[in-house]
Amino acid sequence: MDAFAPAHTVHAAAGAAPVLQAKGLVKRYGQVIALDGADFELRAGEILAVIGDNGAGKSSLIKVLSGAIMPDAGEILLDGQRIQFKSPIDARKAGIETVYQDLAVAPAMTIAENLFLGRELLRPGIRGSLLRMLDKKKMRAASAARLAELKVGIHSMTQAVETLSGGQRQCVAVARAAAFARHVVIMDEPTAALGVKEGRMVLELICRVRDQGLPVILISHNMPYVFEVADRIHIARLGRRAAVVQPKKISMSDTVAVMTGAMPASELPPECLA
Amino acid sequence: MDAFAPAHTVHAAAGAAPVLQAKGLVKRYGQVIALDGADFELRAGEILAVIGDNGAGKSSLIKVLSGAIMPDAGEILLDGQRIQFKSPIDARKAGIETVYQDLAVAPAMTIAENLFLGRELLRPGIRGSLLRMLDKKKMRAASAARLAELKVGIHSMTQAVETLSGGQRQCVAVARAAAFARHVVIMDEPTAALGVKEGRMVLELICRVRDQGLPVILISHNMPYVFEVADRIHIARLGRRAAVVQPKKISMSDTVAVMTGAMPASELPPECLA
Amino acid sequence: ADAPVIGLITKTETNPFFVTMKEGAVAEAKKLGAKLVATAGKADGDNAGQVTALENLVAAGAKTILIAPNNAQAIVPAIKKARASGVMVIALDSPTDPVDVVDALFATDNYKAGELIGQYAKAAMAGKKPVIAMLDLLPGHPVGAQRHNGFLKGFGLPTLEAHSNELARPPEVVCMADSFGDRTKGQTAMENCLQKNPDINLLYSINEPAAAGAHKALKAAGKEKNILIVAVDGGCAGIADVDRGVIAATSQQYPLRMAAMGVAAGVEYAKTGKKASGYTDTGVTLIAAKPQAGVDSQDVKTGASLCWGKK
Amino acid sequence: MPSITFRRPPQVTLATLGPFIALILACAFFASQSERFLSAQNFSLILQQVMVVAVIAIGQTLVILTAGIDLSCGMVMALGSIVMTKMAASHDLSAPLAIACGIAVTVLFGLVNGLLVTKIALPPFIVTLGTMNIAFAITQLYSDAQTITDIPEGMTLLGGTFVLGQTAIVWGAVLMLALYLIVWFALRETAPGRHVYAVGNNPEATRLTGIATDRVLLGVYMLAGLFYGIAALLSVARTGAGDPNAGQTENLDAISAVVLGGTSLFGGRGMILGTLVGALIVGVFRNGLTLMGVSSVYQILVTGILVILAVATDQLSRQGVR
Amino acid sequence: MPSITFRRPPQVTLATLGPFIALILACAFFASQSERFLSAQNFSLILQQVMVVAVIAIGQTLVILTAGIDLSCGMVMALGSIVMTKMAASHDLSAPLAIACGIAVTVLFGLVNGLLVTKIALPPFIVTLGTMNIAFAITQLYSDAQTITDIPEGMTLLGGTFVLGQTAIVWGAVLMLALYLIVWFALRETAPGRHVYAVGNNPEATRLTGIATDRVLLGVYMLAGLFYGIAALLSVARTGAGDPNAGQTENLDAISAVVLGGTSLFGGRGMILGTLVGALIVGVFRNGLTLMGVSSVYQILVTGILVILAVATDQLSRQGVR
Ligand SMILES: Nc1ncnc2c1ncn2[C@@H]1O[C@H](COP(=O)(O)OP(=O)(O)OP(=O)(O)O)[C@@H](O)[C@H]1O
Ligand SMILES: Nc1ncnc2c1ncn2[C@@H]1O[C@H](COP(=O)(O)OP(=O)(O)OP(=O)(O)O)[C@@H](O)[C@H]1O
Ligand SMILES: [Mg+2]
Ligand SMILES: [Mg+2]
Repeated sequence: MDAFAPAHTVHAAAGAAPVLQAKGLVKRYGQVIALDGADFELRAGEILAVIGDNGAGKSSLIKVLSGAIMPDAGEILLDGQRIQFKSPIDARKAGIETVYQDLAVAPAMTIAENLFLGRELLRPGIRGSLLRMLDKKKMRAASAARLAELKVGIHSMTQAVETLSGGQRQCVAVARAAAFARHVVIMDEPTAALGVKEGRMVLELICRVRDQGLPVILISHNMPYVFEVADRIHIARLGRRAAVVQPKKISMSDTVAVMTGAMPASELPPECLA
Repeated sequence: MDAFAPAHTVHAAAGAAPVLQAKGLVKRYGQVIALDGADFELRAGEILAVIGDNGAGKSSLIKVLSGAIMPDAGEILLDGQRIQFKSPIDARKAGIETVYQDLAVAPAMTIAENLFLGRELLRPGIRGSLLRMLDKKKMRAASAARLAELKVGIHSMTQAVETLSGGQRQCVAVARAAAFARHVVIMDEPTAALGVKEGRMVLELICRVRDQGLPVILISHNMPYVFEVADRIHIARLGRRAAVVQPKKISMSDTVAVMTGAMPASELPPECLA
Repeated sequence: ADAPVIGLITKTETNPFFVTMKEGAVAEAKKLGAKLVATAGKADGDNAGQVTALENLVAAGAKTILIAPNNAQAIVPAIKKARASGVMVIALDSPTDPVDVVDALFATDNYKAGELIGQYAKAAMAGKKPVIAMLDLLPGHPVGAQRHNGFLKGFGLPTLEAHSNELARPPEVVCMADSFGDRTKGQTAMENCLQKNPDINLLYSINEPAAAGAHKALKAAGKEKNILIVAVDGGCAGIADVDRGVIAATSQQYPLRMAAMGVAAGVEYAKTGKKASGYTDTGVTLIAAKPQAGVDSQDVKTGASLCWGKK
Repeated sequence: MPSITFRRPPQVTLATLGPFIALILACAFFASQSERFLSAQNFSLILQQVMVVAVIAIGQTLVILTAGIDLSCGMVMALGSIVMTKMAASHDLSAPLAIACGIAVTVLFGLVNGLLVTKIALPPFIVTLGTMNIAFAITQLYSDAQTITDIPEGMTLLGGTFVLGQTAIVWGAVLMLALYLIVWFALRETAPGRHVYAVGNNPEATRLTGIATDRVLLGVYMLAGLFYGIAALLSVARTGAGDPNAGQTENLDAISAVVLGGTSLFGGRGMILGTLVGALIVGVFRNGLTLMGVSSVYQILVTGILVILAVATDQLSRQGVR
Repeated sequence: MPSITFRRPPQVTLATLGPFIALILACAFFASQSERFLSAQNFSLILQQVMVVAVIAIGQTLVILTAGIDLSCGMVMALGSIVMTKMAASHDLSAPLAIACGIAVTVLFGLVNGLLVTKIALPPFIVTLGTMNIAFAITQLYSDAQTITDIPEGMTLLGGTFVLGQTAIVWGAVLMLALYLIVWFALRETAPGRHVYAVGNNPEATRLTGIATDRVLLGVYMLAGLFYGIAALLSVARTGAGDPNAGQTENLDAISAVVLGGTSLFGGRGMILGTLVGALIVGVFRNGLTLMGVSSVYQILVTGILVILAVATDQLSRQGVR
């Protein structure tokens, strides 16, 4: 199955192993089982949407994939190699960038600082290498450029993130992830708080990222958006993967039916599955 | 204009003053002008949607209406009476309940506690009136019932809110507002983090609230939802009210065009306006 | 039989005076075959901590408890309770109020210690108009008040009685500040006093560390020559300062002697059941490098050989 | 929906038990080291020794639960004890009246703290740093720095004992335990109690739900003042005197008891009974080490190590369970 | 979009100026009360008096910015000064070597604090409560509670003065000011500096952005230890002695300076220069009140009132501006 990346993802590395794969992930919180043996597979150059009811374990799944939490069981493979992320640092080092649902920003710090947190641009020469001095001007300019791409009307990059509106904050988090990813981009509901215009910009951004060859994991409750951009859809249910479907070959209502449990995945016609 | 409440809002009090009205609201944060002379009008028994780009001042507007922040200028009228909310307590006392965009929950406290925060159910008799003893069992049962209405699968009401998924948290906030409103319900993006099923439940809930005679202010970026349930649509732009339109008589694309500034409100045909 | 347990409760953990007292007690206990458990208040003036220590020592089986009371009056009920359970309690360093709630008292007369240096200062000033700075202990501390008021009495200025806890302040005293008996705080206090009145020519210090700190301040201001410094304590470091001319005179007291006497009494009680009784003034001696006519004093050599009661 | 019904997440139970386990471990250790340690009478003694700090720590817990801190607690307690003893000794007031005066003063200080924190929105640390100094100075001035010993019988009743089995127990310790039970009940089972947690947990959200957060804070600081007043009475009853030098180390002691008991300095999370355990841990260390014959410098050293060890064991065991 | 370009929201500027205004007000008050107050020499004196606490407060600020607290600062400083003086006096080490030993010990304590906070995730309050006691006990034991006065020249160089205009200025005060400038620069202009703020502001988010928060914390505690070591050297240079009694009030003093300077105890918000101002406020009060001839109990009273007033004026003026 892996050999056949969807035809329209031009950058799919033919026949290669999945970029990111997980098998039998389990995560318990006390008696709550957030992940109950979940499988996962992301192929090269695709946009993989992950959908599911509230509490289906989507955020838990991507937190495991991005090293934010450690699973109780299960294994993860990156480019076919077994890996173990002990912390988000490991995932970053592997080139995986994530927009978390609760945004993970430092509220008292400025937009530019948040964008470059942990990856600050330093001054050239010894001032940068030895003193680790920040190139604040360059970071401000780069931040402004990134946010302009998303058409979000924030003009001052020295504004504290806590003074931004809900949607503006989300744009900061999205811009950060898109700017730094080298291997995989994970976005947990990146458009949830966004307006129509800003939401479309994020969708365009996601497509642009994919077209540059990076695979994207997109978690969203917005079915029209999902069906518009996803190459494949991973349906999460009760802490497991219920099915992976082809948006081109399945209707939105069938997908929702599987997602909510109204229809068992086994009743789907096999050609819908991916 | 007030005399003509939309025909399909059966409970609209004919000819009465608007339930909640605001004129020329101004709110500045440092040099950022969040509200720049915004007007507002909510009629009896209607669902009024408020839409606008990110940062258009929607949250600021409803924060002023719910007493969470004090405007720098402008006046608010409730049932035609000039009022001044000095704190959210005043608004609550007037029967106005709000779901804030950032949810306003106490993360370490349980679901039941959050639902009833500030309005706890007390034991009958002297234990309640004098000792202010909580009727925890009753609160748990009532909370479970409220959340069941939203079809959200949380079973334990003694779980801390911080352990809930993003959507589950939002359900708690929505359930709280709907349960206690007596005059006006304000919801700032109540469905943003919700799944398809849960989102629909909240829409149903909003309609049910309206059908009970309470007017609802719904802020949302989800245009299909807005067009499905709203009686009128308030378009916010650059800190002002750009227009109020009739969803039955205007297309979604025209609405979005006005909202994003692609089309000036003055170009709208007059019959679209409400 | 088990070695008799003797408890020692000093005022604080850090004051060199009480540390010396503790060392003296430990040495004596070792010599006499007793087990010494030393505890202390948490800070100068901490009564509650001493009450707790007293109770715990009784619970630990101490038959004799030596205590340097932080609060002469507030400690009384706890001492009464301890004695009621058959423990001999001896006050060291300063008396309880009333005096006779303890079996015996081995102590310095702090008022007299102040008086001695007051008399010495009066003679040494030789009629010069005094401009006095006083570095006291801390607000509300009886030892601080007794030395302060005693000094003024010795100097012949209006003052208060020995039992008073207030500090007299005649006009000749141009600056009064708290040093907490601490070197650094003494230095800061003196700096500020000099800023207030640069003509200070007589300094009374609650103890020698504070005096040493004050001397540092004076030296920095280039004023150490024109001033007479007197203090109380007589520790070995203090006597060395007298020798160096930093301090003109000090009233020496004898914590080691107090401790040794206390431990010996405890061992005696354990062996024979005979309790010590009454007040033993362990004495104060004025130590000065330059003796003044009409004031009895010992020289530095004697002082060094006796410092804090070293044998 | 991957969630199973349960009453209480297990983490909470463990967080609550943590300090208690540390206390049990400490007791077991001392019992093995000294045969005098494990007796009813010795425990009664420890209770009696910690009762003043423990009652102060109730007030401190309330303040810390609201994400505040109260540095003035010890000095306000000292002032209260001076006022009540001096009212009786110098102004010949009857014991109950004098006690009421003392407690009124401590509550007044709580009111002042509360007003400054709520109305002017000053940081609690600064406010109580200021009132700590003010209370200390007033104590010294009002008492002339003299200990007040001439106090009526009625004021030391709580220092009296009754015998249970063969153990003499101080009434004050019983009062202290009773106060803990009352506050435990109030925090857990009443609406105002839950509001204290809510204010500390998310003040803005609490304000938005329509709770008068200022009134809750004001109430907490005044209640804290009340507890300091009761602690003042206990301290008078225990020492039989009004001591102007009391209270100097009690603020750190009380805050330590609260934190050792598992309450977060960031507010909104914690258990009042943990504070009692925290206060007891300190008392048990001091008592046990003295019984072992450890001298006080070493006691301080060992206490430092044990405090860290106790909390670390708790923490590590919790991580293990996870 | 209703937003206008601006460099820095005005609130920040005011929050930073606040403590400074309070300091100016205090100075104006004392200048009006005593003609001796307003002289270059007096200010040099005040600088010199606050330099030890001010350097300790640098370390404390770093720790508090990460939402921690360090109760051990004063005792660790005292231990450092004892180690360096004793190394020189008893073991005949040369001054630089002895100083290095002292600083090594304080950094070691910082390392221990940091490891306990990061690896076992203990609350900083508990950890440093423990190490405070440990450092105190070691100081007493190692020094036999004796002041060490027999120290080499080279160790007190920073206590020497140079003359500027007609004012004698202590080298140590210059070092202190230099340290503030360096830390101010580092916190503001370098990547590690911003990470300190980020860790205090939202530790979880900072961890998720891939910053090794544990390493940042460890670095901060060790750096704090370094500053305590430098403070130890300054204290030796100032008093000319190694004093085992030092450091007992420095933790409250240093934390007060930090909070007075406008840094939040909840971490992530604050300015290092505010801390310097906070330390100066305390020094100015003590100096000014002594110059006015206010006796010590009244000094404490007035300090209490002024601390509240200073911060309240600042706060009220800021509310007015809004
Ligand atoms: N820290 C935690 N402690 C306890 N339970 C948790 C915790 N985090 C998540 N859970 C539980 O695990 C389950 C899955 O949560 P998760 O956040 O992965 O859901 P989700 O699919 O992302 O939902 P949503 O669409 O609402 O964001 C939920 O029932 C949630 O309550
Ligand atoms: N506390 C604050 N301090 C400074 N600026 C603020 C503050 N709150 C809001 N703003 C600014 O005011 C403007 C309006 O914000 P508001 O939250 O009302 O927008 P919104 O319409 O709700 O946007 P969204 O759809 O993204 O939630 C934004 O530019 C925002 O940055
Ligand atoms: Mg989620
Ligand atoms: Mg908003």
